[in-house]
Amino acid sequence: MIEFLIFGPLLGSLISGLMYRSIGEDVATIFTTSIVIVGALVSWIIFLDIIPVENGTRVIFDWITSGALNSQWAVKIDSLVKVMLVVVLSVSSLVHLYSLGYMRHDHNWNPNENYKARFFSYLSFFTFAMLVLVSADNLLQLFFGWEGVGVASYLLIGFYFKKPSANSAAIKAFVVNRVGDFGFLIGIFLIFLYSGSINFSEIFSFFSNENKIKLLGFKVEEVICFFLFIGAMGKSAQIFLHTWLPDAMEGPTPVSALIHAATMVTAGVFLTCRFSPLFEAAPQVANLVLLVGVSTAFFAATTALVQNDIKRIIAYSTCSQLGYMFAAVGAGFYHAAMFHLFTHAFFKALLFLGAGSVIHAMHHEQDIRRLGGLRTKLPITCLTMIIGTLAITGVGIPLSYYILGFNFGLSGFVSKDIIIEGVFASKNSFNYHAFVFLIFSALLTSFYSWRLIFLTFFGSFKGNKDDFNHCHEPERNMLIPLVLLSVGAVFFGSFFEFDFASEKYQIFSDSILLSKDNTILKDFHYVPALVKVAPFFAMLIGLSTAIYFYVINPGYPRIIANQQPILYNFLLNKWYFDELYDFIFVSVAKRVGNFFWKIGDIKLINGSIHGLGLFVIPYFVAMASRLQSGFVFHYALVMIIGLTAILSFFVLSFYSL
Amino acid sequence: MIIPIEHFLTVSALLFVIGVFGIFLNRKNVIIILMSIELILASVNINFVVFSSYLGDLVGQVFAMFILTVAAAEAAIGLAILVCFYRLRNSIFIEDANTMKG
Amino acid sequence: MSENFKFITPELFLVVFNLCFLVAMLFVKSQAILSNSNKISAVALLTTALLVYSNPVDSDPIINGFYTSNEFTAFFKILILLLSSVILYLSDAYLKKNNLLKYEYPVLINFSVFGMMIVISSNDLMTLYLGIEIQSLSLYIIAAYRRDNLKSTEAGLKYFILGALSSGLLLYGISLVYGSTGSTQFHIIYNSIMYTERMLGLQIGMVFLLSAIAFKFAAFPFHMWTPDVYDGSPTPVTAFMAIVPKLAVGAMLAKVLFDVFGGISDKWQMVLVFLSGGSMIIGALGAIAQTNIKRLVGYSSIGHVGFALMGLAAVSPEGLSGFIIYLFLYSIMMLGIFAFILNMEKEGVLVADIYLLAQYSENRPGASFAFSLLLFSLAGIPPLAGFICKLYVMMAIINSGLMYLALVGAIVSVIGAFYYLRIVYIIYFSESRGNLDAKIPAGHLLILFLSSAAIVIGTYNLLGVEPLTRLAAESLLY
Amino acid sequence: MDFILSLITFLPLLGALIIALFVPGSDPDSSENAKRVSLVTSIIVFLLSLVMFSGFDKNSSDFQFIEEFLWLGFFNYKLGVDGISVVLILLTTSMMPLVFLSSWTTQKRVKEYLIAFLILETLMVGVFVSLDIFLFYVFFEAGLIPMFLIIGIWGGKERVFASFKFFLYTLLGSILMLIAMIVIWDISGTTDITRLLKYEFESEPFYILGFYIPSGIQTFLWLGFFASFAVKLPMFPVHTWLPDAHVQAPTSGSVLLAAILLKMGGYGFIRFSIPMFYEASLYFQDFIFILSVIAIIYTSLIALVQTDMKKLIAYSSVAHMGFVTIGLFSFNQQGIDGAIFQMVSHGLISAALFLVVGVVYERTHTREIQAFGGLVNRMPNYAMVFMVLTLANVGLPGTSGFVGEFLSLLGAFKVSPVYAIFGAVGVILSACYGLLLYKRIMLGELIKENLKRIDDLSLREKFCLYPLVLLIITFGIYPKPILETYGATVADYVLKFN
Amino acid sequence: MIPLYFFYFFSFIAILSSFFVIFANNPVHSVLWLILTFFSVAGFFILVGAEFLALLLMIVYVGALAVLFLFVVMMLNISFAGLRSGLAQFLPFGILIGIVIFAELILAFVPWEFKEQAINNRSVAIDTAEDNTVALGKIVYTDYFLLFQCAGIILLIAMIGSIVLTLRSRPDVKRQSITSQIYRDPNTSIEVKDVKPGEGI
Repeated sequence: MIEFLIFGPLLGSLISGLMYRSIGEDVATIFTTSIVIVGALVSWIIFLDIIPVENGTRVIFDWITSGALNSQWAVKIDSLVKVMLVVVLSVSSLVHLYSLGYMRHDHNWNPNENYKARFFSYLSFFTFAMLVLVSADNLLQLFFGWEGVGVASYLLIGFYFKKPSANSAAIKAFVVNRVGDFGFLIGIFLIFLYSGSINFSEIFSFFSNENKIKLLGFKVEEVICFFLFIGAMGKSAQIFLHTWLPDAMEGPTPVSALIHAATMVTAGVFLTCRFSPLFEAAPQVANLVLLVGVSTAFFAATTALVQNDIKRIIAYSTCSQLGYMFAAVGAGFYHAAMFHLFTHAFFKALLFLGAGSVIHAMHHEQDIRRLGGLRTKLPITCLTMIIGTLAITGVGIPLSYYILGFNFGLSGFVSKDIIIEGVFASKNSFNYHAFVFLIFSALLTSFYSWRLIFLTFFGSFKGNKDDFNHCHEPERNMLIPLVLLSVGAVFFGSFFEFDFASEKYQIFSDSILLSKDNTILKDFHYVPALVKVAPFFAMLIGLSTAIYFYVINPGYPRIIANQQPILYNFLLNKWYFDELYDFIFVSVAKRVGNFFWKIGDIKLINGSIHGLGLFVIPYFVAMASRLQSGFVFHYALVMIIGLTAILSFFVLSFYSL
Repeated sequence: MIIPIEHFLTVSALLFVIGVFGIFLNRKNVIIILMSIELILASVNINFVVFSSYLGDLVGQVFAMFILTVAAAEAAIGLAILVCFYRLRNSIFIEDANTMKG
Repeated sequence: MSENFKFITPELFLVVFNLCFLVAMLFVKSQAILSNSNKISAVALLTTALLVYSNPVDSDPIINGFYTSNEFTAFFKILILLLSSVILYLSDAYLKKNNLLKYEYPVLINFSVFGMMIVISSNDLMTLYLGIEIQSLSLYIIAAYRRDNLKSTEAGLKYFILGALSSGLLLYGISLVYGSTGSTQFHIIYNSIMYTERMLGLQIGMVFLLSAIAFKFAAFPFHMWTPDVYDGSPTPVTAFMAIVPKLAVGAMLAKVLFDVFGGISDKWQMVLVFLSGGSMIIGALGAIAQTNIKRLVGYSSIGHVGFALMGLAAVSPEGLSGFIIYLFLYSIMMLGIFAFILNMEKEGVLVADIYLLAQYSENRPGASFAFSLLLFSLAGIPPLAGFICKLYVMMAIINSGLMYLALVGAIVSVIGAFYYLRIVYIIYFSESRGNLDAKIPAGHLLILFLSSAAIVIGTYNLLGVEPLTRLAAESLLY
Repeated sequence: MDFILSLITFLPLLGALIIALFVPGSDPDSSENAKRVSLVTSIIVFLLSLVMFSGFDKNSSDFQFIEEFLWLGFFNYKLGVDGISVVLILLTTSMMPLVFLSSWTTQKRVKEYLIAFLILETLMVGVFVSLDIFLFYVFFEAGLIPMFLIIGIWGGKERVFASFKFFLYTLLGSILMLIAMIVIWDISGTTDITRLLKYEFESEPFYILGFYIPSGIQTFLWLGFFASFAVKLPMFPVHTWLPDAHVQAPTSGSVLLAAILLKMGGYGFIRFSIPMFYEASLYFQDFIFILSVIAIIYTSLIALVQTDMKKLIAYSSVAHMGFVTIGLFSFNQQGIDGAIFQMVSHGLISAALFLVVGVVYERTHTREIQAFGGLVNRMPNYAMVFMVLTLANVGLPGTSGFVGEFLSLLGAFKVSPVYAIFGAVGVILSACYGLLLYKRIMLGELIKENLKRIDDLSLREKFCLYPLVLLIITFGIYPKPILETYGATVADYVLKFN
Repeated sequence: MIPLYFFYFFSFIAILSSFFVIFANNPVHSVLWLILTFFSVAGFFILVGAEFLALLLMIVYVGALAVLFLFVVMMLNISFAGLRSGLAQFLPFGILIGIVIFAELILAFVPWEFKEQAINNRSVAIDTAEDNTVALGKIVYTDYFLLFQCAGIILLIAMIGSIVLTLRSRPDVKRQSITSQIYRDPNTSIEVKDVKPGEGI
């Protein structure tokens, strides 16, 4: 059954991708969709323990075996996997469903072109790769999934291959991810080097014993985790390796919902959680993770403030939320990270799909400055998106834990708050600074999320009136996912909090191993009340500012932007990361490549060899030619010189003896 | 044997060197070169005869005799080729024999 | 005395035939016989070869110690006779076309061959000298044989002058050797060399002697005549000079080194290293500049001489046997090469410019292929026989510890490969067309194909020549 | 079964003879016949090699199917295979039918062309089966002739220069190897590889002319072999013949060059340099690592800026062969396993890539990347194949490219993490140039007029490409058949090193 | 002491004249200097008791060879006025080489002593009682028969060579053909014509 869960999407992908000509596009798409939907249902059944599935590993067949290295294709089942299965398959099935409508008519393609089956094939392939990733029981298989989702993401970002921007974005996504993978790969090497295995159970049992191995002056776990974290940073678009994520919005919107919001980008978080035993033993890297997480959360939130593309805003929001998850990991609160991953998947997918609806309705108009007032035309979309926004900004009843015994609020409220509390409660040296930044980021989150809603659905429409008049709610199978996701966004937080983050009942005891002195599961409950309410107030401040800026006084943002041009441009240009990288890497690589080619290969190597071939040897050839002057007395002279040389050799050696 | 053998050998060596000079130092005509060769042969003959005489072995003299024979034949052929060359080139200058080089 | 004559019946037969032929031809007016004089002589040479083959061998010197007749000499004599007869046959067409078909030509060739036989068999420096002179004088004449052609006479002149100089050196060397050892007979010198080893006179005499032989062998730095003479001489003569005397002189060199100066091999080894290395280098460098195929072959032969000398420089039975194998295969390859060159014609005129071979493979794929095979073999590309003989000498030289010479040979053979490849390139890849239009006579084609087949088959067993060379080497060494 | 190796080796030669002697004329019909003959021959050879493979005992590290005949005395005709050579033989024989299939459209001097390829097959197989160093050399070097002609006669515009460069470069390298071989023979008195593998060459350090020779005579021998294999492989800085040769060679020539000929270098390292001169290899390990790392990064960067498709792939080949050397010289199971796997996989991938280039070259007669764009619109099958190959070239897990790269880097990492880390940078760079190439050729709108009517893969081309794609993916997911074939052999080597 | 003076005399003349052979501007003079050189060399031969060879040198060299040279010089009809003279551009280098060779030869020659073995190796010892010519004659036709024949062949080759290279049969030159004169008969040489009156032939 588990195997079906994983290989079903692959089957769907292959059938859809290779056979759509014979079975027809519609059949292919519906087939893949139904496979994934079935998978999603099964995953829920497993997750909710309706049919108990035993933890363990099911080996399918051998993969790479070489000496001590031994890896298999296998399916590992534990709580982490179950959670991820649910996340992946649920979102994936909904996105499949949604795409059936969204991709039906796409102005990027000519009427006679087949693209739908290909799209579904990619989507299913992505699902497969993601499932392989999460269900891996060894690093190599995880890496396969890791790269597999990268490829799927590449294919899907570049799905509109006629658009140069989409192609560039796809390559960027792949290459930046590869930078992360590079770190991951080295992490794998290190792990194999020290533990002699790449299977999780053996790795963990090796590192569970105290070892005194030092590497570069650090504990070996620190170094390993550092490299693993680089991998995670790439996949999860953390600061410095985040630049691909906003660009990835070139892909079709359902893709953004599935890959760049709910699943793939959280693979990094999953990885760190999976390697919690090692991270627990690497406090310095944990600090780094916290630092990076918080920075990303803050950086992405600031950037999202001024973006105008509806999808980019959500993308930066994703980036920021991923920062929260890493902050939790850094704080040693893996459960919270997983929890936020879980909830975030639903509300962020919701937001993206909602945005997709808008875009679909507005004929691919994505600039929120040219939208507005759509709540009348798209009521359901508007409603669900507001629900999503409420969830992400963290609307709930503060301090309800004390009253109800659990946090009552929308899913984001619950998961984000426990992260913030966890960070505050952690034994980390700069937990207070992190806390402040996270609170501030929550404020910004609230502001930009509402800005999006206000500019899109409220006020007056600022674009082409015709478009506005013609726009209407999308078809039913696009709305169903929205509604279902809204349900998740509203309820899952409160509903699953115990499963994820309570000390007693949490399900991760089999997969997330905390060190003995990590008591965060207990500690986060005992933070000051002020800390607990702070996010809520930050949310309120953000909301009210947004209302002031975009509802009450819509001209005000422009004024501020004009007052602070440097800051505005800095944010608008995303802190100039792209320009910086362009300057440091892209142009330099090209220049260096050209240098190596033109100077190194052609001038130096070929030059020296050709120099030998075309100048040095010909020089001697010319000399030999000149010697052959045609004059017989020269010939005689040469003969006599040769004779004299030999004679002299003999005479000298005769007398030297 | 009142004359030390070294004397003869020295003269022969000198004749030999002069003969060699005649081949590669002068840039006049081919006939001189042919004569230089005769000089070299003469020096060789001195060597043979002197060695023969001082060793008390007749073989050297026989050899010298054959050398004289061959030298005559050689000179005849050399001159014949020279005549051919002269007929075509109308010159016997050694520098004119350089249509082939390189 | 008289029983000794049985050892020289082949030589006697050849010279008597030659004299009779000469006299007979004076009176024969029949055009048919005249135009077949080459073929008649070729048959005589073959008969001589047969006689050599059936002739007894003796390990001791004969005819008052002037002469030897053993496996070594028999091997080389037969080879020389066979090759000369083939070359005589090959010459026919060229001579006919250039109005040179006179009976003197085969007579001179035969005398030259006779000289070579004497050279090979000589056991006395006097015999050696006379043999060399018989051979060389004939060669001087046939080099200038095309007397209405400036290049030919010039070639004859140059060859003659330098050849005479080298004879002078040879004689001077012989005189010193004679003076120091008191004898001109090989076995006597060999036996007494240990007593006279410390004489500078002997060593200088040896150097002179070797220099002169190196001249005949066209080894650096006594090679200067080679390109010019090869270029100028009538092409059949070039073919003859490039193949047959190389064998005779090679045999003589081996004989002089091992039979005369065998006791002081440590002395002459350095000379040979010098000659060998220099020849390989100059052969490769010189050939690159050439576009005239005859000059190119001249330089190439210098290079090959260098490689062959490597075998002698090894001073070992393997080296000697490698030397013999090298010479053998070299002559086989060169035969094919000349069978081809002799048919490089454009509008009835023999040409030598290699660029005229452009796209020759389109016209005559078979001949082009065979020729290219020969070129690859000359370049020493495996698995062709040319590689195997190079391998032989390299193995011998490395076995003797002269690694650096092998290295020189290796690098030089890469440079050398270039000019062989260039011809292949012209034949096969060149854009333009050279329009060589000769029809290759069937006999020539046969020889070309046999030669290239030989180098392919030779990779299997070296045409069965290896045991023979071993035998020959042994008869020389012990 | 007794002579199966000889049969596999020389059957193509027989095919060549048949074409030369029994397929007369040069009209289209007879060249069609010649093509059939060569295709059938190569398929029979492939089947024979499969038969051989099925009889091969994977658990033994000994040489198998040994044949020995006295040849010239000082070296003999001795054939045999172990796990490493079996794999490469299979690679060779399986590649040949595809080569003939892919060159079906050749018009120029068809018969000679086919003969050249058949002879080349004999020589290539010969390299992998010979168990005598001189025999090896004969096959190794003789391969130059057909390849020289293939590039020179059927090549592109600057074929002459390229063919000469190829020939002379390789010749110079291998002639030094020849000298080293002679010295080996001189020292050990045998040319038999099986005995040489057991022979211990002197490795006492000594001084010569004031230079310290760290591992004695082994140093020189190693360098002699290195000269040859480094050129053949090719390694930095003697790689520059490869781009030229590849660009100028006809498609099938490039395919063989990339798929098989380059592998001879790697094969040589594992067959000679490493087991016979282990001490010297150990001493030169860092040197090799440095060169490999330079090759990986340097040539990847160069590949990034290429404007000619074939040149780009050629440079990427150099980079990928860097992984081979880095793996081989790690002297552990993973490294060597990975290196050999990388050889096989690179053989498949680069061959397929050159075929892919050939497909569009045949249609447009240009290889300039600039001249293409948006082909995906007209050529969906082609695009798919190209995509898979690009990803395989990039080293994506699930394709064979990954297994090799991963294992060799892992092996190297065990020995020297720093070099392995630098080597792993190649993983990033290969993604850059691979995907950029794909983008520039395949993606975007189809705007170039001359491409508007371009056709997708024909049936013949599908027959060439699909098996390769299938193999690449199969071995990526299930590499065991290859890994276990030579696993025992490599394990034996590794055991000896320790 | 007399022979020694003679030796110095001859050697002085030999070296001087051989020097002039090379450096005389006129080839005819060179030939004459060459003859003088040969004379002195013949003198040497007599000094060491090789009378036959001395005579031979006179007869063969002076009588035949030198005359041949002169003959050719004359025949070629070279204008001596226009003779270019001049030495090679690397005269000093050439002289250096010559000096080196000479020095090395002298090093080998001085002092020259025969080893015991060399004396023992003699194959035909000189009997001082016997006349030099007789002694030579005795062995040349017996022991050295083979070589003697070879020498003869060399001369034959020289003869053939000279003829091949220089003999020209010019068809345009009138020359006497005795056989054709003898075999001349009326049938072929006389043509009877019927001359009609008044017409002429």
